[in-house]
Amino acid sequence: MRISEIKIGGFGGQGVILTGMIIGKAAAIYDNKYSTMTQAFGPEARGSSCSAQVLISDEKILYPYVTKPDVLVVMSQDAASRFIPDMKQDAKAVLLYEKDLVNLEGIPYKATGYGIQATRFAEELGRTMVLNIVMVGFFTALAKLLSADAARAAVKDSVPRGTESLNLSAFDKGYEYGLSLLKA
Amino acid sequence: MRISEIKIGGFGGQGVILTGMIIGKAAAIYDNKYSTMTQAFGPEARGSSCSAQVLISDEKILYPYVTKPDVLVVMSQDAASRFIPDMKQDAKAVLLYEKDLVNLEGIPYKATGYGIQATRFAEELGRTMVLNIVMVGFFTALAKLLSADAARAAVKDSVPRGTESLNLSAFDKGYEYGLSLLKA
Amino acid sequence: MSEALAKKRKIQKYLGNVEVKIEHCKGCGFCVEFCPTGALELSKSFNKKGYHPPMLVDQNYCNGCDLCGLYCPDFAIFGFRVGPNPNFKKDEKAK
Amino acid sequence: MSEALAKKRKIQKYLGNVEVKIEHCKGCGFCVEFCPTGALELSKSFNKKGYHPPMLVDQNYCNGCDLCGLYCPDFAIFGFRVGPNPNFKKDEKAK
Amino acid sequence: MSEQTNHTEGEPRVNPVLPYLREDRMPHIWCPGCGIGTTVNCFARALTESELDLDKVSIVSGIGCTGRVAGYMNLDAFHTTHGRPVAFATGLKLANPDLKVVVYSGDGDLMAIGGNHFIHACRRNIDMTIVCVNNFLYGMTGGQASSTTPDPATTTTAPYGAFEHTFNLPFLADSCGAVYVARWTTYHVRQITKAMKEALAKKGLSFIEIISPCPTLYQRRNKLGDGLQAMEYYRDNSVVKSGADTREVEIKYQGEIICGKFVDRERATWLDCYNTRNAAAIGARYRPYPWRENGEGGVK
Amino acid sequence: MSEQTNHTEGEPRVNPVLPYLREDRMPHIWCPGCGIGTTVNCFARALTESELDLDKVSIVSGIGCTGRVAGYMNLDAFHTTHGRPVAFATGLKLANPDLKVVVYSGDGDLMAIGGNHFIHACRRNIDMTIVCVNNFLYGMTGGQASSTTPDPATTTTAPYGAFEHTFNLPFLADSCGAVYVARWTTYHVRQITKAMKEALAKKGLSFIEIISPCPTLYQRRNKLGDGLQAMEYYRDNSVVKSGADTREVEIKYQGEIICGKFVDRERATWLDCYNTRNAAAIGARYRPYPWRENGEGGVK
Amino acid sequence: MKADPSGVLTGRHYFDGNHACCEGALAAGCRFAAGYPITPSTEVVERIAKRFPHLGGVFIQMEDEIASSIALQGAVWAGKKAMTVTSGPGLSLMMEHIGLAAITETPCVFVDVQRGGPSTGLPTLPGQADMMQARWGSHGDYELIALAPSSPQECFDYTVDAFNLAETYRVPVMMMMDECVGHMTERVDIPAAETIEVTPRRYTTKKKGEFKPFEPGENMVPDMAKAGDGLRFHVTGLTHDERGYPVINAQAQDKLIRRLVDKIRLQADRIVRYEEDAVENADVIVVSYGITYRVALRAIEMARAKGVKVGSHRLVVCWPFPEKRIRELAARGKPIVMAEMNLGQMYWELERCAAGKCKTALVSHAGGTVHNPEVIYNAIMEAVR
Amino acid sequence: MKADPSGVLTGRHYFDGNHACCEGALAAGCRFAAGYPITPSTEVVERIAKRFPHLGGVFIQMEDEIASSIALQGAVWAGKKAMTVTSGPGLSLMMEHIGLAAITETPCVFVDVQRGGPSTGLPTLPGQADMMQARWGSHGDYELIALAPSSPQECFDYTVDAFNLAETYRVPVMMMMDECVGHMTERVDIPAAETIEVTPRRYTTKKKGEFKPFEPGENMVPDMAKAGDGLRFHVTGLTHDERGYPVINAQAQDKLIRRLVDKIRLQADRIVRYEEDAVENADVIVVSYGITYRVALRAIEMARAKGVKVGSHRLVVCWPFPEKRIRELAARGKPIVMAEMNLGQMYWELERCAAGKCKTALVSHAGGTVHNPEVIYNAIMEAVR
Ligand SMILES: Cc1ncc(C[n+]2csc(CCOP(=O)(O)OP(=O)(O)O)c2C)c(N)n1
Ligand SMILES: Cc1ncc(C[n+]2csc(CCOP(=O)(O)OP(=O)(O)O)c2C)c(N)n1
Ligand code: SF4
Ligand code: SF4
Ligand code: SF4
Ligand code: SF4
Ligand code: SF4
Ligand code: SF4
Ligand SMILES: [Mg+2]
Ligand SMILES: [Mg+2]
Repeated sequence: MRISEIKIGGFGGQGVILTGMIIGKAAAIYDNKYSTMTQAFGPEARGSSCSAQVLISDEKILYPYVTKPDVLVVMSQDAASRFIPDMKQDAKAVLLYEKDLVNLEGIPYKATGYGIQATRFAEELGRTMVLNIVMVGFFTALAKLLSADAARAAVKDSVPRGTESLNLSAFDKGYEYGLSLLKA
Repeated sequence: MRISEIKIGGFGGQGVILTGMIIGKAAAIYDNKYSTMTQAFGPEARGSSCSAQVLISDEKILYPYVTKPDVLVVMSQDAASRFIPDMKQDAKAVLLYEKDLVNLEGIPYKATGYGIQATRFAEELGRTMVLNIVMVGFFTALAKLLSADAARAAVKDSVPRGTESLNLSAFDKGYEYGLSLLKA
Repeated sequence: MSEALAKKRKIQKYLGNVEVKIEHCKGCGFCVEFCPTGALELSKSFNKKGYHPPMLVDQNYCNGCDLCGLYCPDFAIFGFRVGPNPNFKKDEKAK
Repeated sequence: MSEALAKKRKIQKYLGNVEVKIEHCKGCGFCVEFCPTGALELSKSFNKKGYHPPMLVDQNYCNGCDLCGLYCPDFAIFGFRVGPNPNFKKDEKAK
Repeated sequence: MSEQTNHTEGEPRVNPVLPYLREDRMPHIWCPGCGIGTTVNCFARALTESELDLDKVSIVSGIGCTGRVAGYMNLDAFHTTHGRPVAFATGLKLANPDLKVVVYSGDGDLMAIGGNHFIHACRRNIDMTIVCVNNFLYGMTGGQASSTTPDPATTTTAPYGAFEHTFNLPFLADSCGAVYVARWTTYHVRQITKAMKEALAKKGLSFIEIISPCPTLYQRRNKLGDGLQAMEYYRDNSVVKSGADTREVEIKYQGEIICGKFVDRERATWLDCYNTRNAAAIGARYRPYPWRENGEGGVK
Repeated sequence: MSEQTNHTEGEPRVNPVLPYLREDRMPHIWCPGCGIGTTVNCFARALTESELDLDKVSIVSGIGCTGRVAGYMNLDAFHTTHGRPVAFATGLKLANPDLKVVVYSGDGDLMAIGGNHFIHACRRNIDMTIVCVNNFLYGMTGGQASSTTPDPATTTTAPYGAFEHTFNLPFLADSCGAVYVARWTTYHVRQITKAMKEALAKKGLSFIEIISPCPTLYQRRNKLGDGLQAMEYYRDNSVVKSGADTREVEIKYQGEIICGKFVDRERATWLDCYNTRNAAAIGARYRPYPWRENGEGGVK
Repeated sequence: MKADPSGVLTGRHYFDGNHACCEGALAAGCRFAAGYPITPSTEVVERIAKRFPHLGGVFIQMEDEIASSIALQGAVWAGKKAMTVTSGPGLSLMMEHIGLAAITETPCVFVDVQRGGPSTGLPTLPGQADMMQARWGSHGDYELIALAPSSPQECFDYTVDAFNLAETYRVPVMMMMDECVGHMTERVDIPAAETIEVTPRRYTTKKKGEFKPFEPGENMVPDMAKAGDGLRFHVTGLTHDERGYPVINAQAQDKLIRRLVDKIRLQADRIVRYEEDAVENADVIVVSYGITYRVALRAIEMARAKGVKVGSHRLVVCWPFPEKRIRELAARGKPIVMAEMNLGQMYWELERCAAGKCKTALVSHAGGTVHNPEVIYNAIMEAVR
Repeated sequence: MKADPSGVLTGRHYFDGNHACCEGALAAGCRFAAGYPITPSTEVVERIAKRFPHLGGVFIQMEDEIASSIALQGAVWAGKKAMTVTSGPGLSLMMEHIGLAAITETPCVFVDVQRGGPSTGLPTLPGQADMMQARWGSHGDYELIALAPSSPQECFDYTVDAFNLAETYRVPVMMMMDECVGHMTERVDIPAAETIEVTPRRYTTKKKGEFKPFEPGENMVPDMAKAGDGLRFHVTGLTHDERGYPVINAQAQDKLIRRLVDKIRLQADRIVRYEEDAVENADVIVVSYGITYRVALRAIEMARAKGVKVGSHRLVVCWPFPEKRIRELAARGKPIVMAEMNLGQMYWELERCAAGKCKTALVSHAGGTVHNPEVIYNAIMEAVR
């Protein structure tokens, strides 16, 4: 039983939990796999950093926590410095980061890293809020754990009604940018 | 270790518990013996019959409940019919009863019985309420478990301030009547 | 008390009566005191619990209004109407 | 907002100043909005948490009343009086 | 004397209160001259006059002498925990709005431990009738002070006299939103009956305070005589002021007792509000609660 | 930017609120634009102006965002259980009447779960100051309806809009006997400060309601903007009516907010009553509580 | 009886445990809920508040947990299936009414999403330290049933079970969730309504006069009645006879309270539920429940990888405790290790039932996060050393 | 420290247990009480209400038990020794605040005069079925101390002990009385004040800044502070560090909660108290407590009269349970019989500690009256058969 471990970190307001939720749902509902999403509250309920952990597997998942992420998504400097050291020390591991908010200098890691200006992309779409959906697209392209269809379907039924097409564009932005990096 | 078992029965308002209290206190405080008083509530808190159980002994009392009374004081018909059958079946046992309120006909017992018109005595003293103190005097004379001084002292410090002399007269009434029966 | 009661007493147009569940009575006197026609009195005798239950002084005074019943906290009495009071007119004339 | 703020601005008789604990500021804008003399503005730059802390537009406008301090829910700013404002009279005359 | 006496003519009759009682539980536990039983007569009569389907009337009590009322009534009856009858009744009523729900509660039960449920039920205007028998103390537990014991009456926990300011219950009920508020004493049997009838007919939270003697603990301890003397006191010292400003009906120790219907107003009930709001937000799809399949039909 | 900036001349200064805070616990947990912190400034200033011995001032909170105030104040501070600060404060005050006791409580803490303690403390007129930060919902737990959420604001437990009638807190406090009752909004920083100062000086139970933004949960969910917009709303829609009849100061959703000092009266405190009554009953032997050995001396 | 389709959200969902619990309740027929918000449980009633208006249900946010825990019972006696939801501090406040539900045999469900305690403790973080409270927290003797799910799917399934058990035995049933399970999101498959077994309330068929509301029937359990049906019954928290009338003496107490206790104790075999894996040849057995079960599985995996024969016994129903089964397992003489997120609660029961027949060890944890599986692994290895 | 003579009613009295308990509290220095009336405990506070005005104490009848159980703690932090008094239903309502006292280490005394439960149960009749509740009734992990007197004299003595233990260990201490003991009148000898040992509160000598209100000192227990002394301390029911500041994580939880639990568990040898008679050569030992102890003595007498060697182990301190001693007694291999007025509560602890080393038997009783000694006698005879 191979379990893929994913961790997503950022600060409150970036939609970290929703990112985890969509990834998990895409796997569990639309790709017919098993997946578990857990969230970590900061020491206090409000205003601090937060993270989501997603496991994806072809079999039922027992132990539901991430030990060493295979894929790490970081959207804040704080998350980068706290979580990168715990990553799988392996080039097959994937590190996805918000290029404008995270500076990887001085943080050692073995994973393959890909950066994206997700916030800027989101701003271009007219809604900073969708930065996390850009990230989901980026993740789908690079982590190779979800089918694009599943991810799109999960985005569609997880966002507020009326914002579907905006969010799908955000997804596509991230997805295509991700594919373009692969090709490069 | 010889324990004397005393039970007092009547209905609410007759001062049954106070009777037990004074007897117990006389023994425990003024005669320097050991004594235990327990009370039985009726099935409901108000308006029903009640009883007090007193144990007197020269040694510390462990089991604090009456099994077979050596002395039974009954002030109501209900108490008489309920408690007399449980008395020690022995002529040395003493049965004291309120003559006007209790009719012993048809109730078998082996104890030596003494009746007193305690309520009438009390009325004569001007306060029906002191019928229980008349009973304490009667008890002191006939049960031979308390010294008269101890009983008097216990009466004195158990009744409301200002009513001491009335109550002591009531005590004496019952005590003397009891002695007179003995002499007879 | 009885004086005040006596004052209320008048022969009633309708004849009433009361039923008393003697053993349930606790002798509180509500019925006696608040009978509008003073028709009741606490009896001298005791019930088994030692209370004095009420009794009708004279049926002529009771009009069966059941106010006694409405007052009785022990559900031990109630009044009811029997019919017109044959004695009523006589009394009026006498007056 | 800024227009309304600009209107309030006048050179003050006393010179005040503010201290801002930039990392505690959450950019709520209370201080800016409720400074009676419109002396504050949210700065363009961010603090580490991504909020825009306030800054004095011009010390001449601040009289050190500390209303900003009384409003600031994050205890991140306070105002104080420095002394008489040498620019004050000039301004009056100019008026 | 036989069990039923003085019955000289006519058919055997029954005490009109009897059908409302659980006869197999009589005699009750209340003391001689206790006023609670009197209020039960009035309640029975109000039920008769209201012509309610008694199968649909539930009575809920907490713990206390007054709390025993539920257990004696021949209705669906709930003798719950001390202080909580109003909260229980809230669940009962909302789960089946077809029930007529009456709470019978003592001053301690309702306003000491149960005060929060009372004020919130008034605020929400839950459709129920609350009868509070106020005997100025805790009867069942032997005469402790309550939040209505007037200074300087003594109680077992106020041996030197009660000294706390007291609640003016009609004012509190009014302040919190009850739609019907009245006060009477056990002397006022006809008025209580009428008030109960009105309360039962009223939609929303109706509140009736009944001042009642506790001869065993309150009157005796304070040398105020017995139950009868209390009743005479009520008769002689009650002032009927219907419509009085509830601010002005406070009770002082052995002072005058202002009685009457103080409040009678309209205000949407909790359930009205629930349906109105949901209908507004959800629209036509919303089926008002409780949904009746065919107009007058039963609760679905 | 350095930590302390814009400090161009003069000595290093401290924020006047700082001595009242536990600096080692800063920054606090409140959200951007939350009004609670603003009230703390006012409280600190009121303490300064009251010239109280701060060593004798205790602050008590329950659980909630507002409940965190106790923990940030550099006073003897008690962060108790949800709904119970008033009951805790009652014990604290009566056990040492030399303490000045302040309760800081949210609308849920004080009036939902804590409602009974509140009304009884008002009735008893326990000598304490209660500050209620009313943000119209439960902040700490994520924005559920409270007994002050106005219809039709939505909350997480009133997803189709709140619909219950709400409490009018000043009226309730008034009805139950508080001797000082005021309401202000967080916009009214000077008035809050003055009210707090008056409340601290008042003997008996003083109550101040402060309407405060919860941008994260109330304003945002109801599309009312952020904290600043709430403050502007307060500024533009508050009507100061000191002395207003508390019956008439109810708050409606986005309606006008009547502010002011509504009640300021004299009434014996619980402890006054306790001493008066005991002295009357026990006589000269009674030593008033707390007994001071030599006039101004400490509590024995 | 099958579930009412209107309340069943048939399909595949990605839900956290709290949402799943809500859906379980709806599927089970719950149509009344009273609650008071408390982290980490509030999402359950928040979802209920959204769903009920469409289903003819009523949710009321009461003034506190005490009110919730009895409003609930009022609703049951009016004929609804009902529940309340809380966490430790709220559960403490509900204790008096758990006793009321026990003595009045009111079928109802209490959901406790456990967080770190005591007192306000760790409001946002997990614990499993309300286990003994669930069983013993109210005064007097009584018995009830408690279930501990370990996944959102089980939050759904067991909530249905909880309602069914409540009806079968007329006891309060406790859903002992925890913050982890409540806030963990997984696939939840909600089956078709016609495949969900729902236990209907067993109403009496007797008439007023014949009907005794506390006369034991099937399973030692009396038939129910509801207000408004003309039965004019009486329910009291006092000790009572079969008519539901107060009887204040030791005989009535013995008769009533022994039955209340025995209806669970004597029928424990039918109520007890556990899941076992490879206990037959195990050299050590790990006992666990709730989220800790899933953590223990990781430790078991680790130990098995080292060649240790590890069995697992997982409590599904925690109360009544599987006494008989634990005695059997202990009789094998091989050590039993228990992991729970508290400083020893169910463990005392384990130790009692092991009765010295085997070594037992507790892997305790004060709460705030799940165990590190290594710690359980170490205890396993220590036990077989 | 010796008792303040003003509160000590030195002399020989004829008191019931409730009155004796009041006098014990006064002798121990209790000067604040908050209560709410409930049978059969009310006489304790009624007497307090009479006595306090003469002693500079304050009694307040609060609006309910919840308020009482926390007003009490306010008074403690203001510097008073304080208690509250209740019975089962009230105790259930106090559960949240027992947890608060535990986590804030507030020394205080809760008196529970046990009656028949659950729920309203048997208000005027005895029970011993709150024993497990006393230990486990609040959510989360904590430990406390519980004492069970069997006579009015012990009601006096143990109440003094309860206050002293509360100060020594800074835990809530439970006086587990019962209706029998509370309403039984016997001779109570109140000694001279100067012979009554009273544990003063151990206030810190540190200054503001140095002082950490939850830094463990002697006996793993922090020094106390009181409001008004300028220490400006912070007390919270959240998990906290030594400064009393909230810290919401598993490490802080582990540190704090383990200490709270360990300060009792690790020092149990010093706290545990029991009375034994003739256990050395006994063929059977009877374990009991409270009023049941005195009933058991009668049964023991009866059995001894038949030549059976019966020993007695009587719990004085019920919590912590005398685990070590029971293990020793069980190791003798001779049967242990336990009598208690409930359907099995302390017995589970006995069974656990016996660990299969000896036969154990429970003589249960649902409450409402004491056991018939014959029944215990029969169990004794059965055990040695
Ligand atoms: C939780 C709880 N606390 C206390 C009690 C004890 N208790 C029973 S009745 C009662 C008060 C009764 O007073 P009130 O409500 O005024 O009714 P009354 O007896 O005067 O009619 C109390 C305190 C209880 N049963 N439960
Ligand atoms: C007994 C109990 N019930 C519920 C909670 C959960 N809880 C914590 S704070 C809170 C409400 C806070 O609302 P409010 O008092 O208005 O304060 P705010 O956060 O809005 O300032 C609740 C319900 C709790 N801690 N304890
Ligand atoms: S029925 Fe009326 S008139 Fe007759 S006795 Fe009763 S109250 Fe009096
Ligand atoms: S009112 Fe009832 S209880 Fe009172 S005296 Fe009349 S019949 Fe008897
Ligand atoms: S001190 Fe006064 S004038 Fe200066 S910035 Fe602050 S509010 Fe404005
Ligand atoms: S009021 Fe305070 S937090 Fe808000 S912007 Fe100004 S300095 Fe920042
Ligand atoms: S104690 Fe008082 S209230 Fe209770 S039954 Fe007796 S008289 Fe009535
Ligand atoms: S949730 Fe609301 S009340 Fe709480 S800190 Fe944030 S803004 Fe303030
Ligand atoms: Mg009362
Ligand atoms: Mg709030």
